[in-house]
Amino acid sequence: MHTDAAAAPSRLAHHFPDMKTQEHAARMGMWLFLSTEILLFAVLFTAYALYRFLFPVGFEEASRLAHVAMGATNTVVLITSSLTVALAIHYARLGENRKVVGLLAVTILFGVTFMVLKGVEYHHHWVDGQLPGRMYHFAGLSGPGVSMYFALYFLMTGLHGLHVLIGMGLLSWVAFRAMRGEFGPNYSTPVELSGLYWHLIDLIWIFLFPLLYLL
Amino acid sequence: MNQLNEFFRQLLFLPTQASQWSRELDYLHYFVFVTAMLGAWTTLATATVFVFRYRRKTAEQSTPIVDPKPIHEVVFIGLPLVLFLAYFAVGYPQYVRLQTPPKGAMDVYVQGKKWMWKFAFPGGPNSTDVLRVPAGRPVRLLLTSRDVIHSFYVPALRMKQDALPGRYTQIWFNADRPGRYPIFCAEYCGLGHSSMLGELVVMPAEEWDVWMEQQRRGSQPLAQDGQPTAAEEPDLRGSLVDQGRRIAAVQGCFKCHTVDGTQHIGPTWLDLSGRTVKLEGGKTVVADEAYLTRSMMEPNAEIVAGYKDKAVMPTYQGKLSAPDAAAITEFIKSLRTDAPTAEPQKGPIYVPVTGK
Amino acid sequence: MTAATHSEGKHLGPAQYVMVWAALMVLTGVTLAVWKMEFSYAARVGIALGVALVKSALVAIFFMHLWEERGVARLVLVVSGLMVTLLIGFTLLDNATRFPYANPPYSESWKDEPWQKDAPPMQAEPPPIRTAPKSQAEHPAGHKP
Amino acid sequence: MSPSPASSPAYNTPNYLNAEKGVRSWLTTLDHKRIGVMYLALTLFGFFLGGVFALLIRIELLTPGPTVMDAMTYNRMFTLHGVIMIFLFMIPAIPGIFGNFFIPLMIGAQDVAFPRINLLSVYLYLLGAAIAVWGMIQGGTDTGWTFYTPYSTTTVTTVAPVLLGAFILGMGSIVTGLNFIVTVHTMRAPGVTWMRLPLFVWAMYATSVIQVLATPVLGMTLLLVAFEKVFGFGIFDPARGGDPILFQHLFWFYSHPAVYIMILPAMGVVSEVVQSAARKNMFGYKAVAFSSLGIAFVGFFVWGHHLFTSGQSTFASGVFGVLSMFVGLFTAIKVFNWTATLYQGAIQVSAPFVYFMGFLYFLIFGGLTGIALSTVSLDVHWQDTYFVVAHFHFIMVGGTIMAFLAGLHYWWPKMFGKMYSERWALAASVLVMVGFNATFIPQFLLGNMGMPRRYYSYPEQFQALNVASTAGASLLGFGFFLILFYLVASLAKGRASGPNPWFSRGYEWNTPSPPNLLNFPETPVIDRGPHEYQDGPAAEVKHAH
Repeated sequence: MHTDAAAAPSRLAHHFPDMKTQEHAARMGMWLFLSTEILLFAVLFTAYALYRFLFPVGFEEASRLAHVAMGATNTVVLITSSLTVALAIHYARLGENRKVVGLLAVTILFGVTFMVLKGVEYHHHWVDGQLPGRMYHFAGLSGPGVSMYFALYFLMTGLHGLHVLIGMGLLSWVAFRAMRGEFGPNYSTPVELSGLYWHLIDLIWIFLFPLLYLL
Repeated sequence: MNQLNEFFRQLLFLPTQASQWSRELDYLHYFVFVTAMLGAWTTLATATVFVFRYRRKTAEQSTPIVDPKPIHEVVFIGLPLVLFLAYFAVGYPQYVRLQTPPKGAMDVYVQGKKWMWKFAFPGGPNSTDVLRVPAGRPVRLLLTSRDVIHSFYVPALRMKQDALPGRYTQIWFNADRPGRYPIFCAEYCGLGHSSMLGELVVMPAEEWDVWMEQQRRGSQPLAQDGQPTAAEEPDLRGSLVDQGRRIAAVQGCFKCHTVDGTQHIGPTWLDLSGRTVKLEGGKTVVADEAYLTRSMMEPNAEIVAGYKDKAVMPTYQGKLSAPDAAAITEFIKSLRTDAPTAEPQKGPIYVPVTGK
Repeated sequence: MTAATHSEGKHLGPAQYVMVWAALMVLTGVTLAVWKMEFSYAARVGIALGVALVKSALVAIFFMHLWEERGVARLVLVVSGLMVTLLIGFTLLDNATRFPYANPPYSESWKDEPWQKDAPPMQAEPPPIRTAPKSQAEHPAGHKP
Repeated sequence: MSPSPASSPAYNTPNYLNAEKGVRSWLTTLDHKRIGVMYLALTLFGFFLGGVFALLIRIELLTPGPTVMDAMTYNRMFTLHGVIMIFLFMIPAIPGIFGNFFIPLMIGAQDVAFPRINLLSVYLYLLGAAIAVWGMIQGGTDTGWTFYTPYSTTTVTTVAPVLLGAFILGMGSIVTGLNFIVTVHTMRAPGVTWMRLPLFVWAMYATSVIQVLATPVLGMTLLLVAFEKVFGFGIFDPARGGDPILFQHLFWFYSHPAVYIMILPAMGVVSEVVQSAARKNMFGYKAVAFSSLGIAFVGFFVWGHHLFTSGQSTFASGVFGVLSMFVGLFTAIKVFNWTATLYQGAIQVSAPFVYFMGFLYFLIFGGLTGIALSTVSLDVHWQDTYFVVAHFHFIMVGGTIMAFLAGLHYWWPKMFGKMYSERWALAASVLVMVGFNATFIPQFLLGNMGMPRRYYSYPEQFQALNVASTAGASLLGFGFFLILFYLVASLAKGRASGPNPWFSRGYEWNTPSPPNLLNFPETPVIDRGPHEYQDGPAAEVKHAH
C-alpha cells in the first residue's frame, strides 16, 4: 500500500505535507485522548482501591448485592461488540462499506443491550435503596463501607455508561458515513479512531466487572 | 553557641524556642540558610561577572561554540545532590522523632471546632483555648475535629499537626521553657479562621502538679473546665473582642453556645446581636447590649422560644465583673456573617450508617 | 490503511480477531469459575486482577492495533498505566502505614489496635456488619451462593 | 537554515494580522498565531483581575483588625485571587500565547496539528472562565483555590459552578497539551531533529505531557467534590467513612505537577532569551532539554510533600521528601547551564535579558526555599504559613512572570512588528523587581515568625512586615501598569522592528515580523542547530526591508 494523497486531495489539510502524516497525527491524538480517559477513571479506581483496603468486609458483603448474571452477560456483550468493531475496521480498510455498516449496526445493538441491562440493574438497586452515600437506605445490609461501595459502584458504572452512550453516538456517525461509501484503502481514519474509543470502553469494563461484581 | 543561635534566630525573625526539638530544628534551619545563601550568591555572582566581562561589542559578533565536558554536568548534578540529600538526611530523622511519641508521654485530647480549641486531660479537667502543660515532661496530643480540618500550630514549638474530623492524628512535644505561647489554626477553616487562637501555658512541673491536684478535687472533674491559677494575671492583651472571647472560653460559655450558627444546648451567638428574638410566651425583644447583659445575669427571666426545656443556664451574677460582661457582649457583637443562605451550617455528623 | 506506520504483513485478518475474541471469552469464564470456587481473599483478588490485565493486554495489542502501531502510541498506554499505578500505589502506601486512627473509623486499621479506654467518646461501638435476611435474597440474578 | 530570505517576493503576502479583517475573522480563525494573540488578550485580562484581588488582599492586611472588608469578603477575595491567577493566567498563559504562536514557527510547520481543536481550546477557556468567575462572584465561594474537603463540601457558599468551570478550563488545557505533543511529533520540518529542537519546544513538550496526564485527575476529583456537595455521595465525607486526605492526594497529584505546567514553559522561554541575548548556543543543550523531561517525570512522584502535617504516614512523607530533592536537582542543572551559557558570550543588556537575570535570581531563591520546605522537618514549621506563600510566589510571580515578561519583550517585535521604548522597559523592569522583593521577602519573615496564611486578622507583632509587603505590592502593581502602557503605546507609535531586531538565530526569526498568514511559502529545510553563532555575520540571515 502506498500513500496516494492526490486521490483524496480534499481530505488533506493545508498544514500537513501528506496524508500519511495527517493520519499518523490523528491516531496519535486519539491515543493521547484515550490516556486522558484512563487517568479520568484512575481517580475512581484509586478511591475504590483505598476504600476496599479500608473496608474489606463491607465491600465484600455489598458486592454480593450486585447482579452477577447481568454483569457477566454485559461482559460478554461488550467483548463481542469489540470483535465486531475490530472487524468493521478491517473491512473499512478493504473498502467494503456495506459490511462496515452491518458490523457497526450490530455493535450499536450490543451497546443498546448493554445499556438496557445496566438500566435494569440500576432499577433493582434503586428500588431496594442500595444507593450512594446519604441516600442509602437498604435494610438488609448496613455497616462501615457499604454505602461507599454503592457510591463507587454508581460513579464508576455511571461514568462508564456515559462513555458507552458517547461511543454509540460516534459509531452511528461513522456508520452513516460508511453508508455513503466514504471509506477505503486510502481513508479509514474515522472508523479506526471511533473503534479505538469503543475498545477503550471495553478495556475499562474488563476491570470494572471483577472489581465491582466478583471480589 | 548560644550567642550564635540567638543571632540567627533574630536575623530570621524566628520566635522563642520552647523545646529542645525546636532548637534542633532551628539549627538545621540555620545550616540550610547559610549553605543555600552561599550557593545562590556564588551562582548569581558568577552570572554577574560574566555579564560585565562578556558584553556585546558589535551587533553581529560571533562567539565560539562552547559545549560542556561530561565532568561539568557531573559537577552540576553532584554538588546540589549531595547538599540536598544532606538536608534530607538531617531533616527526615527529626520529623520521624516528632511523629513518634515516647513511652509514658502524657496524653491530651485536642478537638478543633469552628472556631476554638478544646482540650481534655484524661480524667479531667477540660478547657477551651488554653492548654496548660508541665515543663520538661513529654506530652502527646491526640487531635481530632468536630467539623472541618483544622491545624494545631504552636510557632514556639515549631510544631504543627492537622486535626481531621472523625479520626485522630497524633504529635508530641516536650516544652522545657515555662511561658505562654500562642496557638494558631493553620488550616483554613472559614470565617473565624484567623481568630481561632489559643494559648499554650507551659508551667513549671511542680506548679502544674499542684494546679492539676486542685482541678481534680471537684466533684465532677471530667465536666469541669480548667481555671487559671490564682497567681496568674488576667490576660489583657488584644482588643475587647479578643478578651471577651477568652473570658467566654474560661467561663465555659462554649459548652452550650456556638459561634458558627450550629444549634446546640443554647442559642447560637452568630448574628445574634441586633436580631429580634422571639421569647417564650410570644413576646419579642431586640438583642441589644442590655438584653445580652440581662441574659448573662438573669438567664431565666427571658427565655428564647423553643428553649424552655433546656433553660439550664446558671446565673453569672457575681461570677462576671461588669467589664467582663461588656467584653463578652462585644465579642457577641463581632460575630456576624453575610452568608448568602440563611440556613445555618450543618456540620457533618459522626454517627455511622445504620442502614435504616 | 496507509503504510506509514503499519508495516506490510502485520495486518490481522478476521480469523485472528475471532481467535482473540475466543481467548477473551475463555478468560471471562476463568474469572467466573474462580469466583465460584472458595479461594482465599488474596488469591481471588490476585487471579481476578491478573486475568483482567491479560484480557486488557489482548484487547490493546490486537483489537486496538498496538501490534502494528509504532513508537509513541505504544508508549502512551504504558505511561498512562504507570501513572495509574503510581496514584493508587502511593495513596495506599500512605493509608497502610499511617497512624492507625488517622484512617476512617471502623476501617481495618482500627481493628487490631486497642483503643484507649479514657478517650473522649467520639462515636459508639462500630455496628457489626449485618447481612441480608433471607427474604431480601429474592433478586432475579447474581447472588453469591 | 536555508529558506527563502524573508525579503524574497514569496513573502510579500499579507501578514497574519491584516490578512483578514473584522471581529468575525478573529473569532473563527484557525491560525495558530491569531489564537496566540487571543490568548494574550484573554490571559492578560485574567492577570489584571487576579492582580486587583491581590491588591485588595494586601490592603486588607495593612492593619491587624478589619481594614476595608469583612472576613467573608476577604475569604472570597483570596479564593478569587487564587483561582483566577492559577486557572486563568498561570496555566494557560505561556502555552496559550507563546506556545501557540511559536511552536509551529520553531519547527518549521504551517500550523499546529489540530487547528480546529486549538480554536476549541480558546472557547473552552472562555466558557470555563465565565462559569468559574460567575460562580465565584454569584455564589461567593470561600474555599480557597485548593477546595479542601470537608470545608468545600460543607460551606454554605456555592462551590459547584467553580468546580465545573475549573473542569472545563482543565479540558482546554488538556486539548492544548495534546495538540502540542502531536505537533512536535509529526510536523517538524526536514532537518529539525529532536536534538535540534529549540529548547522552548522541549520545555513545552514536557509541559504538555504533564497537562495530558495530570489534568484529568483534577477534573474528576473536582467533579467528585461537586457530587459530594450536591448529592452527598460521601467519597470524601468523614461521616460516611470517607477520607479527606484522599482528596488531598488526588488534588495534589494534579496540582503539584501543575506548578511545573506553570514553570516549565517559563524555563523554556528564558532558554531562548538567554541564548539570543548572549549570542551563544546553550551550554549543555542535552542537559537542559532532558532535565525538562526529568522535571515532568519526577514531578509526578512528589505530591505528598504538601501533606507532611496532614496526617500522612511518616514513611510516605519520607518517600515524598527524598523524591522532591530530585526535582530541585533538575532545576539546579538548568540554572548552572544558563549561567555557563553567558561564558564567552556577547551579551546585550536589553529588557529581555534584564528579565532573564531577574528570573535567575527569583528561581534560585524560590527553588532553594522549595528544597528547604521539602526538608521534611522544616516543613512542619512552615507548612500553611506565609513562608509557603512567599516561596510559591517567588517561583510563580518571580519565576513565571519574569519569564513571561522576558518572552513578551523578546517576541513582541516578532508578534506585532513594532518595537517598544527600551528606556521605559528598563525602568519598568527595575520597578517590578524591586516591588516584587519588597512584597515577598517580608512574607518569608512573616512565615518564620509563624503567621499562618489565609488570615483575615492577625496579632499585632506581624503588622510591620505586612505593611512593608503591601507597600511592595503597590510598587509591583504600578510597574505592571507601566509595562502595559508602553507596550500598548508601541502598537500605535512604535517604530517598525524589522524581521530580526535581536540578530537572533532562533528558527522563528527567519520569518518577517509580523509573520505571514502562511508561515512559510514552502517547507523550510533546516541544516544547523538553533542559536549557533560561531561563524560571524556572514552566516546571518540577512533581511533587507
